[in-house]
Amino acid sequence: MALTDGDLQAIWLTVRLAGIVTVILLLVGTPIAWWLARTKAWWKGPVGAVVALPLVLPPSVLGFYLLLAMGPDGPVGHLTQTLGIGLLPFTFWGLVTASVFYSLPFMVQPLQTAFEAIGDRPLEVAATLRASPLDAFFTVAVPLALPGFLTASILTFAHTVGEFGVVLMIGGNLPGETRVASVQIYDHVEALEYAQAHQLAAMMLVFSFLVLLGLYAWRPNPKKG
Amino acid sequence: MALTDGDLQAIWLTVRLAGIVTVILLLVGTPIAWWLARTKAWWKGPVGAVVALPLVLPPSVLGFYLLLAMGPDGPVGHLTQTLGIGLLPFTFWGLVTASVFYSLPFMVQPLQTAFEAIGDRPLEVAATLRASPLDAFFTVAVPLALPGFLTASILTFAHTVGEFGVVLMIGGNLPGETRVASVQIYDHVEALEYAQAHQLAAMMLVFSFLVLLGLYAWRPNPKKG
Amino acid sequence: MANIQARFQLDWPGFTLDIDLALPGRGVTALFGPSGSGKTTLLRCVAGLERAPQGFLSVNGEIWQKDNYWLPTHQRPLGYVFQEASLFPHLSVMGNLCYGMKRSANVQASALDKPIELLGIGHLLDRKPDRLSGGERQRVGIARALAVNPRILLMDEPLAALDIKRKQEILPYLEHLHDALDIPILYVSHSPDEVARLADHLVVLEGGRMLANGPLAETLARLDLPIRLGEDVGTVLDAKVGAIDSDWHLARVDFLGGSLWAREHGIPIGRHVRVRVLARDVSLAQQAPGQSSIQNVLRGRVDAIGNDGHPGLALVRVRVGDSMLLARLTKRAVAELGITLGQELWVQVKSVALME
Amino acid sequence: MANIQARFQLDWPGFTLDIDLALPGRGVTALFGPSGSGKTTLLRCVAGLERAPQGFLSVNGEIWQKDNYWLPTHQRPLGYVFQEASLFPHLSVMGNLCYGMKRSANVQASALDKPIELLGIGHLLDRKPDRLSGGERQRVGIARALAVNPRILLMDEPLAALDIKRKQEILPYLEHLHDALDIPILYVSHSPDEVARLADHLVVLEGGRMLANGPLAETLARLDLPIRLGEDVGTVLDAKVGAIDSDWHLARVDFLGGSLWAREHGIPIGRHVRVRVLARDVSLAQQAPGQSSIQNVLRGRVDAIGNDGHPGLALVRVRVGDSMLLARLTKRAVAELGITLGQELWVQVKSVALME
Amino acid sequence: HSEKITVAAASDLKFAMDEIITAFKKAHTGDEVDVVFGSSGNFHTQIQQGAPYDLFFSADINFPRELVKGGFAASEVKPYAVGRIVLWSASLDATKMTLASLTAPNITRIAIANPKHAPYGKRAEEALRASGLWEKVQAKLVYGENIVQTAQFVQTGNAQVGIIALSLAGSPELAPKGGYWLIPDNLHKPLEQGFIITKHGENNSLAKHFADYMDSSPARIVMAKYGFVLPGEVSKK
Ligand SMILES: Nc1ncnc2c1ncn2[C@@H]1O[C@H](COP(=O)(O)OP(=O)(O)OP(=O)(O)O)[C@@H](O)[C@H]1O
Ligand SMILES: Nc1ncnc2c1ncn2[C@@H]1O[C@H](COP(=O)(O)OP(=O)(O)OP(=O)(O)O)[C@@H](O)[C@H]1O
Ligand SMILES: [Mg+2]
Ligand SMILES: [Mg+2]
Repeated sequence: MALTDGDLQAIWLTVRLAGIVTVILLLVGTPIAWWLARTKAWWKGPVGAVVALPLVLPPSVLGFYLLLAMGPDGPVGHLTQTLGIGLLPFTFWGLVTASVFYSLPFMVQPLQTAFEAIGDRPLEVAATLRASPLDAFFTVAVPLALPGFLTASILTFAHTVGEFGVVLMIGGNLPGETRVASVQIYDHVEALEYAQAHQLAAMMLVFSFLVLLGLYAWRPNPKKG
Repeated sequence: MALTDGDLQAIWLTVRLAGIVTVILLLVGTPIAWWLARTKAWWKGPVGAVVALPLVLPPSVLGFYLLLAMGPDGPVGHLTQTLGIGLLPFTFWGLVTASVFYSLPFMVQPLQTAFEAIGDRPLEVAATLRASPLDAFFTVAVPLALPGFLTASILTFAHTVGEFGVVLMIGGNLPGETRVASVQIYDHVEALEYAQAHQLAAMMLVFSFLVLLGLYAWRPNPKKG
Repeated sequence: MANIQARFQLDWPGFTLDIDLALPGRGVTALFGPSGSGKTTLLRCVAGLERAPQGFLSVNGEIWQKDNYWLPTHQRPLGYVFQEASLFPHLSVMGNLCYGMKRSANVQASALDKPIELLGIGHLLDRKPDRLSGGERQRVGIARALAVNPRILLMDEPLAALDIKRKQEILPYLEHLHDALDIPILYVSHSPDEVARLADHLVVLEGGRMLANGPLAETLARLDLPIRLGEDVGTVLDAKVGAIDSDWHLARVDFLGGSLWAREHGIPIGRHVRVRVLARDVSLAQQAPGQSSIQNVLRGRVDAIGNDGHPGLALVRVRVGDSMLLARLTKRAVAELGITLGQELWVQVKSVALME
Repeated sequence: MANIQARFQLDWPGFTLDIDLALPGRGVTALFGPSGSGKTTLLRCVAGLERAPQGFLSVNGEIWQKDNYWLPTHQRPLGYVFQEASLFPHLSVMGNLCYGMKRSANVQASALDKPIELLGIGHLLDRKPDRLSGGERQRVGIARALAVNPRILLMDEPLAALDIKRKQEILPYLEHLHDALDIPILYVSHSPDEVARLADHLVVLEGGRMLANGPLAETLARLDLPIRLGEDVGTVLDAKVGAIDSDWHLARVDFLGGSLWAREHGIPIGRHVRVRVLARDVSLAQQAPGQSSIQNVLRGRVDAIGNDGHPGLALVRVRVGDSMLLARLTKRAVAELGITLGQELWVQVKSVALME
Repeated sequence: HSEKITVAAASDLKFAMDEIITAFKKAHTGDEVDVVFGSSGNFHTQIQQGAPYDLFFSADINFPRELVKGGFAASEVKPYAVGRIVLWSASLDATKMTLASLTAPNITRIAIANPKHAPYGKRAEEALRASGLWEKVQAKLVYGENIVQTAQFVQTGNAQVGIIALSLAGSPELAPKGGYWLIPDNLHKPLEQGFIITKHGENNSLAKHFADYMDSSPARIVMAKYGFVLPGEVSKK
């Protein structure tokens, strides 16, 4: 199987994008999910619903709105320009931003469920053992929710790998910068280069299969031992 | 807000599609998730990985492969023709089939995690109370995994609503038959009919927000009472 | 033959169960043994929750496990009270109670009335388990297991979290149950009191093996095992209610060898009862005792003298007629009284417990 | 003042907690009461796991709750043994034990050695909790709570799932602990034995309210409460080891009013001890008893006569010197002996338990 | 009796086709004409798999040619227009620009359609190469999935200029938003567009009528109005 340089570049970009998005979402989504799982505030409902909303818009339409928002006249664009970051569209970090936004529900929803399943008792026990809430969160809630983290990360990672509607819109298909593998495959198909599309797709599938298989083999059950 | 007939038709089609897909996936995904959560077979890992695979392909590429498979020369196409169903592409049921395939991981993954979190004890108790495994599944495992079912259904439903790459490819954008709201919005945006796109998108968002809000408000905690 | 045959071998890292047991097919068998000795594991094997390869189990003629045959748990007509109450968290108390009942043959809804009343859970029926106290959960767990009309009851420390008063209400019910239903009960307990009161048969486990297995009275009178019962070592006599003194609320029970006065519980004259005599309640004297608050005085002959758990203490077995009593004395008393095998003595029994 | 002040009110559907308590700032306070009486809830309020609005709590001078002030649980220097062991399922036994220890000031790793040995969990350190037996889990829970160097210990039926032998190993350790550490222990137990043995102070709860609250000896001698202790009603005497008979492994303990012989436990002469005398072990006689295996005979005066749980039984309180003993007799014996208030009698004590 | 056709048309035909169909329907009351816009490549794949389109208007004449070769067509390929590309901007005055202006430093992003598969993108690349600008501006290029997305990059201001279809730049939606400069057609190969009647439309007389109507003067006027050069005509400079 001979992949072109472009293919390899695209794969590398994809792995980097999905990895970074997953890490960022772990950081961003976890507190949101934790809050949703434990709060009794009335606005828990609205917040939970808003988090899931990006899902219902078609990706390229969402991409269009993000393009508007992040463009020179959009609010995000104003912000990034004021901060001296410049404009995000057509950059790798623009892709990251858009994907984070778009994949948020895939991280938050499974985590929320996992956190809810823990119940109060382990955290109470931790408190009687001198663990501050933050400490207990990291040493008790997170390990107990590990299968939830795995599910959330798989969904987020895979979804970011596969997504291309938003990516095309925000990324502008720049080789080495925003042309990720999904876009590359799409381009191959559009250009009727089926052999190359098949090859790259097969390669992605095999690679993803191995990664997923590894995750499954290792799939933790924190309660068994 | 004045939606065109086409918009209304598209919305109705979307709700129908997402609803049917969610129901089918509840039926199909639940046993898979249950099996994955409880089996100790070595091929649990490979199966689990395969279930998650559709995620990593870009939707329109996946759609392309599905189109080939379900077309007159594809294996699925051969099958459906032999069964006298005819060909699936460019029909509503073709859309359903493709979406089921594509959204499978969103159903299976959260369910698997939820089932795993139940542990053995409740099922052991059920067995000592004369419940057959099937009975225990419905009367113990399912109620205890209810938050997982909710998460899975939300992700599946919303994802089916938002998806259009696969839908466009398999469905062919036929009004009243396969032109769902996501495609309709996409068309509006492509036609630079922004006002209409905004309107339909806003409408979808509001509608989805209300549905999600309702789900959240009702969000069950089977263990509290 | 109506009995229970069980043969299980399990090998876990750090623990091996190796049991070959024959138990009577009715009555209460107490499983006694230190923490980690395999009591729960044994019950789980019987229930089919743990699968001991090549094990064998037959219950009153029905084979539940043999070679590769394996009757799944839900087809075994048993009731199981788990060590931790293990209520269904998604069901109310009532939902928990009805769960097994609805799935059992020949059970009317009214079958719940008695357990609910007796276990004092009537006011909790609508609650979810997370709003119950520890003891309340345990009581619901007991009622739930009783409601399935089981043909064998497996109870893993069912009364551990309950207060004495409640225990004293439940114990007679369990006693009654086993008389009325005529089913075997395997009963794990750390309480010698409960064991002595309920059990007909005693199995002592340690480290996954059987130390002793036999009828209660016989096993309790064995001098080589007493330490395990601690303060509550004693014997059980089979007796009959001979007279009732209703003024003083006392009942005279007659056994092979004499009579004793015990607190009366409304048991009619002529009824067979069991009388539990703790070694600590028995004292021995050379001369006939003078008037004292100890009203039960018997004549007996020293049958055996053994050590008790403490080096200062001795257990003396005294034969009274055909029955055996144990007395716990200090060794100094044994010496001062010059107690020797075969000697005739006065036996004073301060208090006896009467069980139906 | 070094003590515990607690005032909690909670209103739940079906249950109201209404407690206003002052407890000594050291020693063991037993919480006693039927299932569902609010014992666990009270402990949870003290630990800060349940928030009683407008409650008040001060522990040895430090205020933990007052008006709107609220010290979070993790800042309260307490050790908590939960009613269900509640081990962290994701950590090994060792991980569970170390969890609190690592987060506590002034604790060396060696602090675990003693509890691990005593609780017999040394061979389990690498196991995950799902592979432990019920009693093993409970023991790990106890060790875990002890390892945090607490300034107050809250123990919710810590020994309920343990066998007698194990209990008898752990109890002296807990006794020692409370002597050595000088911290208050709130101890929920259904076992009068444990209560009598460990407690200095007794709180009796029922339906969320306090029925009694006072020093152990005093509260145990109250004739209006005895039924709650069932068979194990008795009194506790403060005494001193006066002599040791090492041939017979007996110790003479002297108290205000006389001496008693008890089994010896290696407690040196001159040491203060507590002596528990159960009402069931005490008999009364008009004439000086002849030679019998009962070696403890005292002279006392009838102080009060009350009812016991059973209509055929009476509790007689006898003053021996400055101390009180309870004797359980049948009412018939009371009548036959003609026991009246103020009467002088011989008091025979068959056995006493000595506690350090 | 009434008939129904479904027309699959390349996105760049959106405005012209809507108007043509409206006119066509007036002449054929009672008949139904559905139109689906999308990517020519997708339609090409879908028709091979039996999509129920009766006519296929491609932005790139190669797609219908291949379909004819593969036996998926019921007619010859009929060229219906030649597309033109323009330099378009929403933020600058593109009417005063030429391709050479693209090197100006204030232009940091130039949007073109993906030359790999979008016909307008290919022509844009050719034009840039022919002007010797390709190497100089390549670093500034961003690629739209299709010509509409390319226009959107410009419209939202994320790219200062773009090379898009004349038909789009002159559309009622975009015309008010900015000006354009027509790129001379000698800089690139002609962007030939053609349509076919598919096998699906073989026996549909309405499809034939519609195909014929495309040659009628009302249709040609509309096409010309939207900036398409018609077959057989010379482009206005
Ligand atoms: N979350 C709750 N909501 C409402 N009622 C509750 C809740 N938790 C406990 N209760 C009730 O409060 C009462 C006291 O419970 P608590 O757990 O304090 O009892 P307890 O004295 O510890 O009993 P046990 O000996 O059975 O453990 C019980 O009647 C119980 O049903
Ligand atoms: N899943 C398991 N894997 C390995 N060892 C186990 C497992 N479950 C229990 N054990 C061990 O088997 C032994 C017997 O456990 P079991 O639960 O039968 O004890 P038990 O007699 O019921 O004790 P307790 O009175 O404490 O409940 C214990 O030493 C325990 O550590
Ligand atoms: Mg056990
Ligand atoms: Mg409690």
